[in-house]
Amino acid sequence: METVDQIKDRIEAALPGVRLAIEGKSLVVDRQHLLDVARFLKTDSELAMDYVSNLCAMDWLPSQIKTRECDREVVRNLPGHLEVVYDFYSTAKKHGPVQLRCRTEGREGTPSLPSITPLFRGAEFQEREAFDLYGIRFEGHPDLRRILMWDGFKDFPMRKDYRPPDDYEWEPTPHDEVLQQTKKHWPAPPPAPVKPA
Amino acid sequence: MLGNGMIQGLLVTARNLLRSYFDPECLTTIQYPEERRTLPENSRCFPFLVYDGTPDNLRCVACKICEQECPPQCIYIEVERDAKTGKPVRRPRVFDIDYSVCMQCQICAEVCPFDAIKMDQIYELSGTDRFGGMLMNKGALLKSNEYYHQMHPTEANEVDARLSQSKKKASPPAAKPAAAPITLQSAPPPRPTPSAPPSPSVPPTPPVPPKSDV
Amino acid sequence: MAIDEGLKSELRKAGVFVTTVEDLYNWGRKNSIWPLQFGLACCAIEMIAAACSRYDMARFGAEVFRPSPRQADLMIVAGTVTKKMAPLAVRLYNQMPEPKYVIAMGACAISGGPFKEGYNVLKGIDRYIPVDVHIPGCPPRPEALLDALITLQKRIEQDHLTGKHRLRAYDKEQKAEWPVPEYGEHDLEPPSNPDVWKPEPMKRPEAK
Amino acid sequence: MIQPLTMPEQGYTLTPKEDAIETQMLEVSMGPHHPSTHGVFRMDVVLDGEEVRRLKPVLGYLHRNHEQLAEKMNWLGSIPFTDRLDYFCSMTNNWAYCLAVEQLAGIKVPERAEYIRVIMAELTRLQNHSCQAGFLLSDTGAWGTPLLYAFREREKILDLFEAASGARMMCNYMRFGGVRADVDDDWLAAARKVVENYPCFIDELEALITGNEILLARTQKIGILPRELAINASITGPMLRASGVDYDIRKVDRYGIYGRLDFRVPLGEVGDVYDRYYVRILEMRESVKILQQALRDIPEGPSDAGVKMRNFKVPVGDGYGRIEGPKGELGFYLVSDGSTRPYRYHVRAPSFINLTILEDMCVGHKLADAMVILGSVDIVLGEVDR
Repeated sequence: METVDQIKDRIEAALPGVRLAIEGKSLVVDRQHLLDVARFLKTDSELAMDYVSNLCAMDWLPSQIKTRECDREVVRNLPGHLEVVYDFYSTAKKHGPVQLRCRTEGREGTPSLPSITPLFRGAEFQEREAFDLYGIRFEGHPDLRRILMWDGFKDFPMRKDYRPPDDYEWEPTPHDEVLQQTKKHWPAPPPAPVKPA
Repeated sequence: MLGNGMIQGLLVTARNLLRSYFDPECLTTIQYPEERRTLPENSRCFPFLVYDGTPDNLRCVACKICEQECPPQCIYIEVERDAKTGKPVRRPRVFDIDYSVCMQCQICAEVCPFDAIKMDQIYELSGTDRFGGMLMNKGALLKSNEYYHQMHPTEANEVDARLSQSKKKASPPAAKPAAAPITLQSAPPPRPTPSAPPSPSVPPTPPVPPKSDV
Repeated sequence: MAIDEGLKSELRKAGVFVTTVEDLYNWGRKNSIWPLQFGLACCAIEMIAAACSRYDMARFGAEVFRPSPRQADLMIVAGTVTKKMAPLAVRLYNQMPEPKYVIAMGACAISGGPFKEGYNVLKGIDRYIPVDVHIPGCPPRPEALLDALITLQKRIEQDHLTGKHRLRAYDKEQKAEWPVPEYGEHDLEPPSNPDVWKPEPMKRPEAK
Repeated sequence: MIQPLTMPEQGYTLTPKEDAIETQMLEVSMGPHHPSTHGVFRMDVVLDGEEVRRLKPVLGYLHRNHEQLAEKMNWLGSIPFTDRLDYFCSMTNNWAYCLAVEQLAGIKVPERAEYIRVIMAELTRLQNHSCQAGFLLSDTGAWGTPLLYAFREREKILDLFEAASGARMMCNYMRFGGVRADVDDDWLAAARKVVENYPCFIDELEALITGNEILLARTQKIGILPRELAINASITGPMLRASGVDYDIRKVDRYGIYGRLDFRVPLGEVGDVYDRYYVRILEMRESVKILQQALRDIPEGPSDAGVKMRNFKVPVGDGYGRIEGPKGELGFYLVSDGSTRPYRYHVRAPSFINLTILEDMCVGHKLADAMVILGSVDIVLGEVDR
């Protein structure tokens, strides 16, 4: 199979206006061109990436990167964002993977990304899972609902700043965070929960 | 012919039925409470603490490695402090394992550098007490090295050899003799039936009051 | 009403069997416990293994796994009860006819087990329904399930039809329905049923 | 004339059939407590008479936040949790995770460990496929016999697992760079005996069910999955191969020592339930072949690479490792920030993604067939919901 650089060059030649960046082994594509690039990977006779194996969402909190430039320490603030990683393989040519990354703008609310489900049915449930757990809205998804949690659930539990509800009344062997949570219930017995009307 | 396949299938079941009268291999059922399968030596259930000789002489030094590594975080350790000086002593004051959370993964036994925590083979632990009965304290967890030898003879002999070697290195004259592996090597005792030792329906004994002269 | 145990065994030696209605009733119930076919997770596979040929739960009269809660006496909560599943588990329990029993099989059913620190795992089914027998283990061996079944049979032997400690089924003052929790915005509402879930305050030996 | 009924909150529209008889659509919620949904799976089925018109899987009743727990835990601590993903196949789950970590950390696995891993993985495949045949048959109505036979054989394999790893189901056996405990010669002899006898059991199972006319009527031409759709919907494992796609990761990636072993990849022609069942039977025969080779050639040597498990750290980076599990492609996507715990830990679960096209396969069939089709997908809810 071609190297990442060759694939990048060919995509940029075939799709004018598309700019890709290489990070490690993966190609970073912007939101507007994700579908075009995915379609190219699928239809290109050389690559024939007909099978999206893995779709994984990630949460990056705002962070700082310290680098040294010209003997000065430069601190850059990276805004927080959500990221989706796609692993494409080819069942026809039996090669792969080509890894694509696509990032949302910010991580407040439910930021959006284009859905690749119209091209690859295999992404349907995986995108629903990413929506459910990370709150990424996939534009163009035929049936974007929560898949693992119930419909009335409000949080996005896999995000790094999620805090689970406090039900640590009986924790005989607590540690760290759980210990702090549990201590709130000790030694007094837990308050009686309010019954719904 | 229609029905041929079904007749074939019925022949298979008939053969199995008939064979069960002649072939003991076809009698797969274990008559459980009366008859028990001997567990393989490696088999594991729940962790316990090993002591050499007397229960005061336990191997655990309260280093808390197992507590950190335990994946479901079901171990809780507090270090013993000297009554006079208040300095930490190398033994646990509290050692609790919540059996209602333990996932029997053996990682605590694997990471313990002192061979102090090992896996038991008792599985008949069902009880009606949710809060007290499933929380094992130090007294309930302590079991002798001989018991460990009965359960995992090969592994226990390796452990004893390793421990006596490291003790020799540390302090050759003062080293205490290891628990008693030598006699067991010559004639291994019969495998224990995994029902005898204390069950949690009996209220766990209070932790042994540690001596301050360690 | 009760017969002296010594007299009973003397009579038995003489070839006379004496029993009470209560004993006969309990004897019948304990030897035909029909479990609900209610598998949740990993432990359910061990439950199936216990029902299959090597361990053969039929020897205890408990092989008739009923798919319908209306025909079941025993609910073996075999596996992790998630918050999404908990209301349904309570509803199934409510649908079972009295007298009914619950075995919490495995660490997850007792306390949430290894998964308890998660956002979607209920920390023990006993937050909503009363549990009779707990089996620790992850998963418990099939023998451990049989052992729990024997424990439950012993427990059933002790049941009373009359008196202060009579069965729930014969006690009109006891309620028959357990409140079913509802899906909330962040958690189940209510997070536990205080009639059933009564955790004791933790006590540790004090340092000298 | 009946108007189509739109149900926006459920996300579909009910359009009744243009028929002479006015029929009414019936929406049935099957599960999560249903004897043939293989766990706590639920499907909302819209029925026209007995015919399935829509089918929406509802998942999450066993969502145990495995991924979040693994991100709070150190690298070693996740291995026992992977056991509980697909609780039939703990060995292959261990392997997939260890493989992903080894790729990321650049650990070389010694020869003997690779052989042991292959032996364990193929034994897992044997017991998974035989149990799957049993469950499929109990879905078609043959409660008992095939399942009892399958579980009888499974116990023999579980005895092997218990002797090697200490536990029947949740083995927690593989480690980064090898396996936790070496197997001895007695164990290998016992494994050889089980493997020798296994073809007899497969023959027995086939005699019991493969030719059975009722089974043929219930499975042939039912739930056909076309080749193109199977690829497009990322179906993997025996299901994909039953649709005639020659894609087996053991052959494609040649991970472990699979490149050296001689085995064939069975393929289906039609892609119906029967093909899926029969591909699994043939795969068991190939697994026996692999096992015979591995048990014959297993070399002496160390069984692990001596990686220190405590405070194990992985260099910064990310990687995707995958193996051919009994249910399909099991992959782990891991992101490391150089610390003792993964920053992101994602499981690509085969049963979860194989469920995507359940509706496509079931629409137009009878409700009873839908259960059989679900059985042929071979899902395990621990892996679907994670």
